Amino acid sequence: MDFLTWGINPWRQPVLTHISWDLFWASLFAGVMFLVAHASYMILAAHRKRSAEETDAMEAVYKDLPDQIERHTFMARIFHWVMAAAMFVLLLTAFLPIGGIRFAWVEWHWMAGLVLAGSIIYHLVHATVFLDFWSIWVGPSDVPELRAEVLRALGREVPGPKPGKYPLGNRLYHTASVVVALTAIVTGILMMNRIRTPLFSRNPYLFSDATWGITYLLHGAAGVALVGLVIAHVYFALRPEKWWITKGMLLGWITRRAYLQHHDPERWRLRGGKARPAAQP
Amino acid sequence: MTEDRLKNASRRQFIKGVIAAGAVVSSSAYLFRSIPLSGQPTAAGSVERLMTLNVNGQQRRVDVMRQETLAMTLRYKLGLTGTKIGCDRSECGACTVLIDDVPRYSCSVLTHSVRGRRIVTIEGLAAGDGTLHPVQQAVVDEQGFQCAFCMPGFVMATVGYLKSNPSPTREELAHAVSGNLCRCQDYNKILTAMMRGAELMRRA
Amino acid sequence: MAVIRDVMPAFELFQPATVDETLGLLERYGADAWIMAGGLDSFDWLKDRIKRPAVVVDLSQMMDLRGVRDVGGGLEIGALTTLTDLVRHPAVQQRFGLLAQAAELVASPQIRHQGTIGGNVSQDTRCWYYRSGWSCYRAGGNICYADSPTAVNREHAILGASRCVAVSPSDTAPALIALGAEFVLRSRGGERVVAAEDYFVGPDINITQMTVRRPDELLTTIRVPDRFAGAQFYFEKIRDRQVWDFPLVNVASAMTLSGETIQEIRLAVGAVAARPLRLTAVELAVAGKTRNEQTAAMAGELAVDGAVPLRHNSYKILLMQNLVKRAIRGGPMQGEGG
Amino acid sequence: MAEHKYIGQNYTTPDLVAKVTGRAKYAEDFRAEGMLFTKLLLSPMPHARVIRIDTSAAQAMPGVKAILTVDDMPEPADSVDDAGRVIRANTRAERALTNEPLYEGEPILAVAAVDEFTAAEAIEKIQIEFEPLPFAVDPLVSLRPGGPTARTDGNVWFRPPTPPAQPGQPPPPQPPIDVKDLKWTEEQFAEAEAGRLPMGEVLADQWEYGDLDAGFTQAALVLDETYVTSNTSNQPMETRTAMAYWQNGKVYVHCSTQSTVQTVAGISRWLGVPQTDVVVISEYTGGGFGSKITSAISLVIPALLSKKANAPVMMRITREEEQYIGRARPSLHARIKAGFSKDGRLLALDFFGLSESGPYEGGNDHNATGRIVSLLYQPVAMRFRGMGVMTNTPPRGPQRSPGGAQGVAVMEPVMSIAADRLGIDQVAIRRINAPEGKAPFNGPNPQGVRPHVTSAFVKEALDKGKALFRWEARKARGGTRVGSKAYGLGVAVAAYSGGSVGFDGLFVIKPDGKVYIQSGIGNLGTESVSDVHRVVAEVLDVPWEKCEITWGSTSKHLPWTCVSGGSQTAHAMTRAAYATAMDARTKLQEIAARTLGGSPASYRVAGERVAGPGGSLTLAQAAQKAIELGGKYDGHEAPETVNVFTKRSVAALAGQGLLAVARDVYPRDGVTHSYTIGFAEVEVDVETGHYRVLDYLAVADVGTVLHPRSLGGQLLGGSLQGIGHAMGQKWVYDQQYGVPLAKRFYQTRPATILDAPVHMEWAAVDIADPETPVGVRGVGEPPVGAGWAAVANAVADAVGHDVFRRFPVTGDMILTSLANGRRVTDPLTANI
Repeated sequence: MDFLTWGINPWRQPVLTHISWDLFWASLFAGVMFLVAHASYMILAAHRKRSAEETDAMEAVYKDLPDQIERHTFMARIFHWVMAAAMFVLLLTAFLPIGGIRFAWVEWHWMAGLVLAGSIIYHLVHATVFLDFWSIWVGPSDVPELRAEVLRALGREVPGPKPGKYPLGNRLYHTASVVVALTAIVTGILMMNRIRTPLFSRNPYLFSDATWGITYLLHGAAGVALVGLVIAHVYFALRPEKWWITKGMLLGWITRRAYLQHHDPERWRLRGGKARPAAQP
Repeated sequence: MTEDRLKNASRRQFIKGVIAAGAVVSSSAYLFRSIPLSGQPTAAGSVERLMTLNVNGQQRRVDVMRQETLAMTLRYKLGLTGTKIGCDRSECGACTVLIDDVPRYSCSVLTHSVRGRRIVTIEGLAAGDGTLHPVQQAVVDEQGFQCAFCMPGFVMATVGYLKSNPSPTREELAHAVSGNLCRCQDYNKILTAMMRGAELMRRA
Repeated sequence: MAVIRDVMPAFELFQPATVDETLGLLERYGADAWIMAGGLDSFDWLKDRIKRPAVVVDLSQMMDLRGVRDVGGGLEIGALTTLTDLVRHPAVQQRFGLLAQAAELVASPQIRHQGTIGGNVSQDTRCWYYRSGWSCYRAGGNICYADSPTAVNREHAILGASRCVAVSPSDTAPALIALGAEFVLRSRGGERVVAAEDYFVGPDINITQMTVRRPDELLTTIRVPDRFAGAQFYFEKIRDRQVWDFPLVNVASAMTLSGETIQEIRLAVGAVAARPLRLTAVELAVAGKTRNEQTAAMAGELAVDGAVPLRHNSYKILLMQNLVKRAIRGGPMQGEGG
Repeated sequence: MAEHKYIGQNYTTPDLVAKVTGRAKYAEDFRAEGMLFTKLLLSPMPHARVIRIDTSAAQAMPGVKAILTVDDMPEPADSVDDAGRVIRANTRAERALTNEPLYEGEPILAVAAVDEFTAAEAIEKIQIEFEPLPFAVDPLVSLRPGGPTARTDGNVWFRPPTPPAQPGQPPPPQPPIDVKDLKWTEEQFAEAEAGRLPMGEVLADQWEYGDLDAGFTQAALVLDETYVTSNTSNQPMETRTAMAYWQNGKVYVHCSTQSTVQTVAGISRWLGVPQTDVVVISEYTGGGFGSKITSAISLVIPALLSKKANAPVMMRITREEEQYIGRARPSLHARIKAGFSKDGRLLALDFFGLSESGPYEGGNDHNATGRIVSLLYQPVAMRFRGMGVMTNTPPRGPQRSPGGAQGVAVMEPVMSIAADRLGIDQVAIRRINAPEGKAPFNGPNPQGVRPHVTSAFVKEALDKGKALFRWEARKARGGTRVGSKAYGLGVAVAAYSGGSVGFDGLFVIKPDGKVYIQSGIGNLGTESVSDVHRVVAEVLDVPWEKCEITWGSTSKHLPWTCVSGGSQTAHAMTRAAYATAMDARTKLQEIAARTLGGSPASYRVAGERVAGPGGSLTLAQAAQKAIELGGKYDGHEAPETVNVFTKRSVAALAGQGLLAVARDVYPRDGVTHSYTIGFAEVEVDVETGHYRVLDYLAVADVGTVLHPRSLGGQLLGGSLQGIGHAMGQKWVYDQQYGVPLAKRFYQTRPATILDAPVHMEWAAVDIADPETPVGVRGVGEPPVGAGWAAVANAVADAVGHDVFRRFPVTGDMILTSLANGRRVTDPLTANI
């Protein structure tokens, strides 16, 4: 399998045109294989949840908390779903033609790309100004959680540490998405110089052949990676044990029990909620 | 490379083909003397390299590569250099010959596609005793053409056309030979000569 | 990489005698097989050594797709019928003069003696950037050299461009669209029939192909219905040189009149987009109208609605507008004034 | 010579039957035992340096015999002119192959193999790496501050001044030509925005006469116009294919050349072998139009490969390769400031012209432009400034009326505008300014004297054409419109040099009574190869059927002959033929007098006899006598005056009969020029912009008519070549990559038979030039400008002068200009 597709420029020099579309099939395959593997594992292997007793105990401590705990503001949810819609349009318009389903995809693709870019800019501002910006990022402090999560996933009984507002998997996914989506968006906007849009006057000679080659490579690689990421994301969103998160993204709130069951109230402090009790249970 | 991609290339049959071909490759086969590798296919519609061409009333045995054009075969394997190659791209008409009486660009005809067809080149127009064809005689009478590199093509196009329309107007004849380029741009004189050729043919 | 031209690379050659043999070869070799009919487009690609098919399927020995059959007032044209045979066929001349006119304006006499109707409608674009063998969109790359700030694109598209701005070079295609023709495509799997205008595909949908023909398919027959037999026809082709040249713009129309009222019309233009365009909006707008200068002017304006000129081809908008006007009017502006 | 039997009569040229039966052999039609074939590796970049070549894979292929690179090429060699002066070689001269390609398509190396297929495969196996260098495909871009230059060291050729001669020493040779990087200022370029050619510094090529300022002050009308013509390939039907082999130390070159004899010197210099070891075989040449005057340097490739591979080598040049190496007419960017009196006299002309000269020497057409413009319109005062600017586009060379045609094309529209503005008839304004008699032209020489022509009968030609074209009657239709059709009428005058002097003639009257004429003229289709020898038949009164012409190979003992370029041949070689015929006549008379008694002067040569008081001898008898007499009579002695080349031929032919040999030493007052007037009527379709030429007439002032059919062919063929420049021919370059887009005929657009005028006629004033014994001048060049400008003027008459400032005038220009009410095309952009 070739990873790259080469062409020839007017000076008969080889130019990188894009990644090999074989990689799309590879990514699709990898995504689906992961999904199958994970699902099989979940079915076949025991999965460790926080014990009900533990949660019951916490319920007692945090009984002042409201029944519905706001997890995503309305605007944050709008962002998510707009972004999701844009992402689906982008991926479908990008890869269906490669898969042999031919339609006029280019306008849809770049317009969806602009929607995505716009939504992300909105999200950046919103998250910086209104949300707990750092709550979504991953850092060294997450190592214990990572260790615990892995062990739990392997069916081991592990006490603490529990996630803050966003579970670690969520946050890792976000980080990967940020890297990949920003790559796709930045390269995509550059690539709009190569086609006719109202945004730029078309100029395929804005960069050297090599720069364009890398741009196309990154865009393609990001797109292909997104195929896998989106498959994983959708898969987890639809899994029964994660359904409470998905519901949160739909409704904006989660139950107090879900909050206590899955999160460390210390790491996800609720604004306006009751202060932390004096003693840890 | 092409040969690597050939799914049905059979080396042994290829070797047989070359041996067969070698028997007839004459020293006149200049241009394509070293024969390229290519399989001897067995599928329906496959092509034998050794073929017989009917040129100027003669049956000529000749070994022809698959990608060879008629102009090349005529010029380099049959020694008929009266047919000129001016562009090799159907854009000048210097290579025009008659195939079953129809003027065609021999640079853009695969030799293998005219097996069994009647080919006439400029060398085949005059009678055996050297008497010029009326269209040739007309060129002599009118001093048509200058450098004359395009002449064989013009003459063949005219001869072919006159078979379907022996009494053309000057304008009709201009359209008939419009697939022939003359860079001396001597069209006016050429057309006069060709019109005279039509007249001589009618008289003959 | 060293580049060489004008000596064709080796290929395997098949000369099937029947459609079935051909379809078998196409099924067997798929996209590796290159179909050669008249060869006039093919030889350029092969001699330029840009396209390097492993297998060439030469249709020169196939006799069953040659000739025009008169069927119930309409025509069945074998795809391998030469343009000359088409022009000279009495039924074409008498009832479908539009097609004869278009075919007669193709290239040069020798090319018409050899070029086939199937090849003429299926030929590749002549964009000189694409034909230079560079990796443009149409060649599977990701750039259009013909639409850049410095590109020379006098002959390129004003309509329907999407990344690629190449145009359809066919003269017979607009005529066949105007006549409401249907194209029969056959493969081992069976036969499908597409309307003439649907045989062609734009770069928005398929940027590397000019037609919807699949590699395993063969265009076998073009059916021309009797609907416009003997109707009012108009064909005009504008080109730089009066021989060999491809159209700058061409127009074809078939019209039925009742008195001076346009009853029904089909209208198509070529060389303004990657596919020959049927001007449905114009057809609808002029149907039922009186055929006069006013209708012609309206049609001309409507025809170029949405046209986007490139750096060097704004004249094509004027040319297309005027040719559509002429098609409605039935000819150039007459008489004094202007 | 009032009554002519042969001069001015049609006849069948001796090469015609071979041509029409396909027996005529052009360069590619020759075969040799063991002949190899060549393919070229061409540069993919407009300017680059080869940094690595690996031919090992190619060399390892069976059938590959030799590979040639520039390292195998001799250095450019100095040459010596007729006067014995050394001409120092240009060290940057073209050498057929290169490691620093200066245009896309320039040959880098060549492979000889057993067949073309193998050679082509071998080329593809060669690994080659290039380092791209800055390039320019637009001369003005190259002159902009900071603009790219075509050569690493500059963009204009520059000849350093020759150092003054030391007393008592021979004059030192001219220093070799050099290159300079010339840039104009931003301020100068400000004018370009308005579509006017900036007039920055030019090197060397300028002259001036008369009081220009006074002329402009007096003028009732001053025009300031910019016109740009396009680059056009010569595109002969036969490409510059060549086949070569070596035998006994001599190189035999079968090539395509316009001039048989003078091709030897070029090959000798290019290959570094003595002239006596070069044999040129060129029996038929498929056109050249200036691009094959002494064949083409590319022929050294098969010659050197043949040496390397020790086998004959054929290099078949493809049409695409011809487009690269086949030479082209340089475009002219011209700015013309012209002041006219109110009655139409051109009082002052300030002419500024840039030639786009390609990367090598040979595109400086502008000098001829200045010369021809000054001659045609006889401006009272004129300043000329011009310069060639290099670009990374294929090498330029002469193309039929080099510089002259461009000059006519840019000047004629100015004359038309002036006539319309001043309300003067188009024919009249040209008549008012026409050259007459010994008309002066060009700038003054170092002594302050302007040269003059031998004769000019332009007014007579204008009058004749006006009557034949029914100008007055047609005028009513000019500028009118009927429906979508606009009609226009145009006239244009054109001139070019029409003949050189000082060449040799040679023939032998053998004892069989026939005249065997040695012709060193190239057989390129003009028929001068035999036409000029009609003079021999005329002077000696020998039936033409008794004259046999030998031509086509320098092994056949030919006389020193002019090159066939610049319309020289018909003039130069009729003079030589006349001189030689006179030599034969004298010798016949002397032989008769010696044999039969009496004085030589009392014998007349006529009717295949030399007859006088003592009786008569047949030519056969005289020939036999000549052999008996020996010495000068049968060629055992040659006159001192003839060229060394001729002397060798005389020696080889000596003893076969009466040998006539002579050099043309006839006096000539003035420089010979010829003229053609073109008249055209066009019909423009204003709905499509398309136009066609309905009628065209060329009237020639070319002295005595030598061969009417041939003259007609030259006049109308040349005119149509010019009309092609008006209607469609051009180059197109991608500005980003500097590579050509228009390479095929359907893109470069030479005129087809259906682009030709519907009706074409020709006429000649047929007035003998007074400065040459036969009265004949050349005809090849002037029709080009006449056809070109007559059609352009007719288009302007139909749709307005403002429609175009750039050639060719295509339908899209007309359509957009008419729709916008103003010109839309930018005149100054080159090659698009």
